[in-house]
Amino acid sequence: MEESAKLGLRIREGDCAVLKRDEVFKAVLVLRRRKVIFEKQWFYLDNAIGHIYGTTFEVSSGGSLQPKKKMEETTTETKEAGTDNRNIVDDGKSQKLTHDDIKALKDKGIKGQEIVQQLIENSTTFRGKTEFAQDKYIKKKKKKYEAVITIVKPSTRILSTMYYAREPGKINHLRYDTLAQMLTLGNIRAGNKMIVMETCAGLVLGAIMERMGGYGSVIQMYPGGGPVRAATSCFGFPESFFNTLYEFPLSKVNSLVSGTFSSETLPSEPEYNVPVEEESNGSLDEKQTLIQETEEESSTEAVMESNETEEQETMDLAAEDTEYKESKEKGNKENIREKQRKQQERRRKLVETAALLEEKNADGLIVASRFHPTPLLLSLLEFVAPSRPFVVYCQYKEPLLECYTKLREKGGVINLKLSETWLRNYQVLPDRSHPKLMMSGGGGYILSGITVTVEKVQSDASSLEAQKNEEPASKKRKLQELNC
Amino acid sequence: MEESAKLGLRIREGDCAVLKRDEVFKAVLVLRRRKVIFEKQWFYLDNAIGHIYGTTFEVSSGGSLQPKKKMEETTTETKEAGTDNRNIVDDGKSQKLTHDDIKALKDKGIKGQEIVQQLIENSTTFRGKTEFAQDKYIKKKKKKYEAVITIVKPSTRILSTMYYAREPGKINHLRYDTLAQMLTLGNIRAGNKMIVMETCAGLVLGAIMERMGGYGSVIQMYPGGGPVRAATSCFGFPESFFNTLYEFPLSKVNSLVSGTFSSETLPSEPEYNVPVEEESNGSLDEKQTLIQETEEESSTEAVMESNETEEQETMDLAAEDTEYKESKEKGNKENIREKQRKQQERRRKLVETAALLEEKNADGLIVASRFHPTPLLLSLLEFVAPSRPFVVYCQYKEPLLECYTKLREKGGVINLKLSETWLRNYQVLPDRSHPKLMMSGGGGYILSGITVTVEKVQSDASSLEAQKNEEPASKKRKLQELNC
Amino acid sequence: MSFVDYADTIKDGDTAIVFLGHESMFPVKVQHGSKTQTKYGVIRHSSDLIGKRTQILYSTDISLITMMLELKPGSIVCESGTGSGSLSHAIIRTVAPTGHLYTVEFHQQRAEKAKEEFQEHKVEHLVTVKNQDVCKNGFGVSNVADAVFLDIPSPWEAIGHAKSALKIEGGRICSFSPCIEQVQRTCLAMEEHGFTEINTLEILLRVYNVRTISLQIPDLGKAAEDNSSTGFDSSNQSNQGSLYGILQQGTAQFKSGVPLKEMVGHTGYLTFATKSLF
Amino acid sequence: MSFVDYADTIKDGDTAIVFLGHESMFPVKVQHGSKTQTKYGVIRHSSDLIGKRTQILYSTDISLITMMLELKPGSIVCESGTGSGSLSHAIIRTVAPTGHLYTVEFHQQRAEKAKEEFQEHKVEHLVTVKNQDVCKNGFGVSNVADAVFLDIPSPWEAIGHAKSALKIEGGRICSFSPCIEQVQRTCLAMEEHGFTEINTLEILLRVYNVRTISLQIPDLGKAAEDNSSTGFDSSNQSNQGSLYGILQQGTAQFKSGVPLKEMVGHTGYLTFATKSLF
Repeated sequence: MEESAKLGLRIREGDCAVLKRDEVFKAVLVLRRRKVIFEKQWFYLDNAIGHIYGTTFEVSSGGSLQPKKKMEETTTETKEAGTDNRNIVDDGKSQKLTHDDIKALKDKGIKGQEIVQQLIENSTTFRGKTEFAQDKYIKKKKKKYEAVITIVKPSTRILSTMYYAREPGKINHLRYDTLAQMLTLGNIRAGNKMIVMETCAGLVLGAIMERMGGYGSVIQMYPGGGPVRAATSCFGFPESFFNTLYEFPLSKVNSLVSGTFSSETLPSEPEYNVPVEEESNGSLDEKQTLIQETEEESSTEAVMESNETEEQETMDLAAEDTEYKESKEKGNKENIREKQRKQQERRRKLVETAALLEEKNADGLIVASRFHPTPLLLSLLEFVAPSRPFVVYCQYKEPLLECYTKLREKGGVINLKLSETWLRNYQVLPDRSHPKLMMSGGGGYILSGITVTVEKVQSDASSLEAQKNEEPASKKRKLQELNC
Repeated sequence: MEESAKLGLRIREGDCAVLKRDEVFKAVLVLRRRKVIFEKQWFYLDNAIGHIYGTTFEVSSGGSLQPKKKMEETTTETKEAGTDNRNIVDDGKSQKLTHDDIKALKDKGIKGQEIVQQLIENSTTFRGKTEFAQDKYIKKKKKKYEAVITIVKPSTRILSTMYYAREPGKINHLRYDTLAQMLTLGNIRAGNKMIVMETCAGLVLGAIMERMGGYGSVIQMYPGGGPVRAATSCFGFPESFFNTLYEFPLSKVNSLVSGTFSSETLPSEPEYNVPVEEESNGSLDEKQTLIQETEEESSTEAVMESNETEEQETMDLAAEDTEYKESKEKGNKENIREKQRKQQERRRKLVETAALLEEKNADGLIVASRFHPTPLLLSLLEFVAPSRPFVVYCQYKEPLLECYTKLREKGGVINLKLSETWLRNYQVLPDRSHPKLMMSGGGGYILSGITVTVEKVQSDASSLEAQKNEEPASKKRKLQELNC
Repeated sequence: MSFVDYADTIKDGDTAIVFLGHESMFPVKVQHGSKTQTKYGVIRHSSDLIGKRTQILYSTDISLITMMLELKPGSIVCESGTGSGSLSHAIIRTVAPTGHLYTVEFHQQRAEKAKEEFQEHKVEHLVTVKNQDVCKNGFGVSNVADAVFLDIPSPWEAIGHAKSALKIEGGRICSFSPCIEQVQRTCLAMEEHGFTEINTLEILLRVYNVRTISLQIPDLGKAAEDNSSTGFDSSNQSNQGSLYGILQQGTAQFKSGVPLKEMVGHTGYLTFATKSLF
Repeated sequence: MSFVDYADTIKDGDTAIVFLGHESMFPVKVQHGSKTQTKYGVIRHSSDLIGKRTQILYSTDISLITMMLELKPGSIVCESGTGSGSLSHAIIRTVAPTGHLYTVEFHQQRAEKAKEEFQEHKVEHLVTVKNQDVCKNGFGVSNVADAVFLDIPSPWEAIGHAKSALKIEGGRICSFSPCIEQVQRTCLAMEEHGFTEINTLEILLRVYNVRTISLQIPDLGKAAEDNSSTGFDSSNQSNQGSLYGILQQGTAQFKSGVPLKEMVGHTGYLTFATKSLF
């Protein structure tokens, strides 16, 4: 095994790591002597440093983490189970311990496991419950009082699940299985030259970069002042991955297509008033802000017993506005020569990126943004080679209907397909298996297709032909039937 | 038990009955000496008359039906099963019996059960198959060669399942579970005064009438020359049910709403050029045509072994065009006096129906048509009392989005809800349970709501208020999040 | 006012539903002198909503159960358990005025609560409540039912009783179970007892919010001198017969049916079967 | 041309996909002198399509499997059974150029066919095919895999072998089974072997046809002299900012995403789990 690969296995200071408890995730920056709050528990990550990713820790008093030994399944005393719930009358008084009692136990430093045991002993109805109900009760209480967290290494799987659960608005409600479809439909793999236009906090970009493994190149199209890569920086990619990452402003697309693009006009244009430092590629400067919000959270509720529905804390990362402001301030502090050097570097890379696009030989196009997809598709497909896939995500179905229609009209694409996926989670337990009681109502819609060469001379005729022919006879018959 | 109820249990000549084989249904008129073709079998129903609905019959030679004795589960010899499919090489030559051999067996009058036994004995791979594979093989062959049919009494369950499977175009692709939702959302029950506008061959009307059990009244709105009730006539309702069934032409709705309706202008109008006999309420005249198509079907294929995918035969009933022509011819033969009497009777009932609508106190409105739902809803809701449900079905979602918007603008409705249902069928077998491999892609969309009184003086202001208020704070926040 | 009729006006002692806002509704027992006037107007008694008050999402299943059991006025139905009575009320409404419901509830408190409610809602003549264990003692009636509905933890233990409650000439049965293992045992029991047409279904409701959505048209800049053949900009889009009603200032606005973020993913499996004469 | 690269032009011996019409596509081995020119233009080699040729609908599952197993360039993967090789090809494409696939197929004929295909598609350096029973003999490698995928009739018998094939520090596993009983046993076996994050999923693809639909505006007649406040007729509808682009002669036309009449309702359950260090 390579040394570098081995190193990536261990939690290091400065890493972006993901905390996990049951099915709840939260991304944090690993720093010493920084209080982290997660699922109403507060603790320090100091002790986690040096352990292997995937390790489960227990929070002990004073907020220090201790690696948890392999599941000694706590068999909480011999269970005496009732046979059914016929005699259980719920009067809301079955638990003799009060909230204050429980708080006192916690303050004494009693471990979660023991608190659960005490709760069982002080329940007047526990013995009358069926074995199943007893199990359920123990699991529920354990979850509440046992302070166990796992630290995992970020990946597309983990980050996309986390974002969808915690901050769906930041990723245009792109569900993780929909992202999975996009990666496969877009045939993302090592060696590709991909064009990406996303406003999903950089999550889609990160997923593509992970799947390309540092081989090939990615051109990120961005609106406004610069690309957003808050989520990209969480993946913990090696710096080398960013050498093949390019960016190009959307506002220059039309001029590039029409052949009037010039990098010389660039610095004077209004969209470049924002400081160039903004486009930091997942450097530590940007990460520094990741956990800044945590300390503002109240830590007292972590030990309270309450019946409220659990609220998700705001995620620590992807606080783009704050990042922006901070780097702006810093920008002002930096000297002007450094600024000029960076602007020149930026212009050089812009020209390089424009040249990459002008080759019109990209291996695919991925769009997942808050913008209307039609103009994006019609323009950006110009830069894609023939016989390559493209995939557009949209949270709503209606814009993709229009996009489909316009692409058909324009021609040069085949195999257009509009779809969505249904995702169902299951509870699989002996004698109690069923789909989970709640499911996602929708994960967004995907329009995908493949580019083809349309030879200029016959382009109009053939695209019309194509339109006609892509509706097979059987379909036509059905349509008539429907409208009769 | 009442005598009349008992009578309904037996298959009688002239009944509309439903043939059933596995999950395939077909409605037929029970007549003596009439050849019926179903699932590639031909037979006569003569022997079925007098038996109780739900009886299973076997087709014996000459096409006569014999009641089948209680499942003597044919254990086709002691099975010798292989353990896995490692040694099975499929070369397409595993069956030694040829198609001609099998045809010869059938011609000799050998029963299906015996043919299956012979197929097993002549299969070179059967013994090597796993027990599961053997079961599957036997079931498949049994289905093919055992000529067993059940005759069941029509009901909403059976007719809606049958229409959806065989003639979805005739019922605007209204899936049976969607119909079930409509009946519940519309609170259909005995004693209601319902308004129905459907172009589903009368299936929705029939479902409503079944659920009302002859109590209350139904007003059917119809486009064109007269109401279509081909499916309604299949339910086998007693004549008394039709005494409380009314019909009213859509083309008179605006004049009724505006108070300028007059029945006097009626007979001279163009849409009444069609003969009045057309509106026969499920009489035998109409039913007579139910099975006319069957005899044109080729009966030879019933005994052929082939690998083609099975094609569904066209359903016998609901041949509206034919009915129409036939009754027209008959109409010409009838004497003029009878025609005039019927026209007078028709006008009397039209005035009566107009009066019923003008009371504006209907207990609900059901719409399921091929027309755009918006104008129908906006007009027909005028005739519904406040605090009553309405339900609109549409095969497409988009028109219901518009309908929703217009209803909100107009006001006078609350609890508007746009929905669809997903229906999944399961295979439940020991160790082999899973959802069925194919499912319906969509069963159509429903918009439902409840009428309310809007007091005239404040109507405009309050409906605007309602619009504002029906978007709660939490929703607004979400919307902002989405579009940011 | 009975739960099986409509009335034009709210009367003293009626239960009425008050709607406030989009998803908020609650039943109110009308007292003389009180008002249920809201700013939208008077909401009158709509009895179909009351039946759903405890399990509002269950109505999707109730719809399918009612149709697949072929319930209609005059049907005789056996049910166990009564539970919150939400299905009982739906059944009673459907089989009225000439049918009857026999409902068996194992839990004494619930059985009594249900009985009280049926009286309060003036439908007691249409229903018989029994407090017993259906798996041991059955429904207390034989050969009278057109349909049987089971919503109990071990439905397979009640299939025999269900069969004998059904009419001699046959009828329909439905068992509702959340877990697939219950379904597996129940299907086996149904087959052993000679039921046919055994069919397991699941139905899910997908609700759409109707929303007006605005999507920004991206700024792709100017094509400068040369307007290429591929040029697509927001200014000429509006002339092309776009799908959208309103297109203003770089924004496309449209109506969308947006699925809810979360929906009920499972209530239970519905297993239907037929008891045949033979 | 290898199945893991793109090329600009079709070369002799390449496998190309020819699309004809909406849902029709087929692979063609390109012979010198033949043409793959269609009236829509030349379709060049798009290797992602070839992987799907035997089980085109399986790609929805493949997508989820690939992401949930965290596959990427450099991953070491174990798979059984190889079957038609559709997943194998997808895995190879993803883990190339530095990863490797160990695939075990029980059926001799199939194992040989797969080996031939990998050679033909020039990816044999990325894959090792073994013809053995994974439940008895495992994958033939220990502590090397980042991920294991099982698509066999008795996955629970292979969980132990899967565990020992995975790296010491951990990895991911996925088992694909059509029947819930297989899932139940597999989940138990995973738990017994100390796997965590055990999670069973199902993913279904719903495809929409984009169609132009015309709905007739019903003829509700004339309101005669008096035009009442509720009057809605087709003539003034078009002025009201309707959703529809075209409204002509009593017909409303609109684009609709129409679900297919039938869709794949089940392929299999996907059970994922993590092997942890401890």
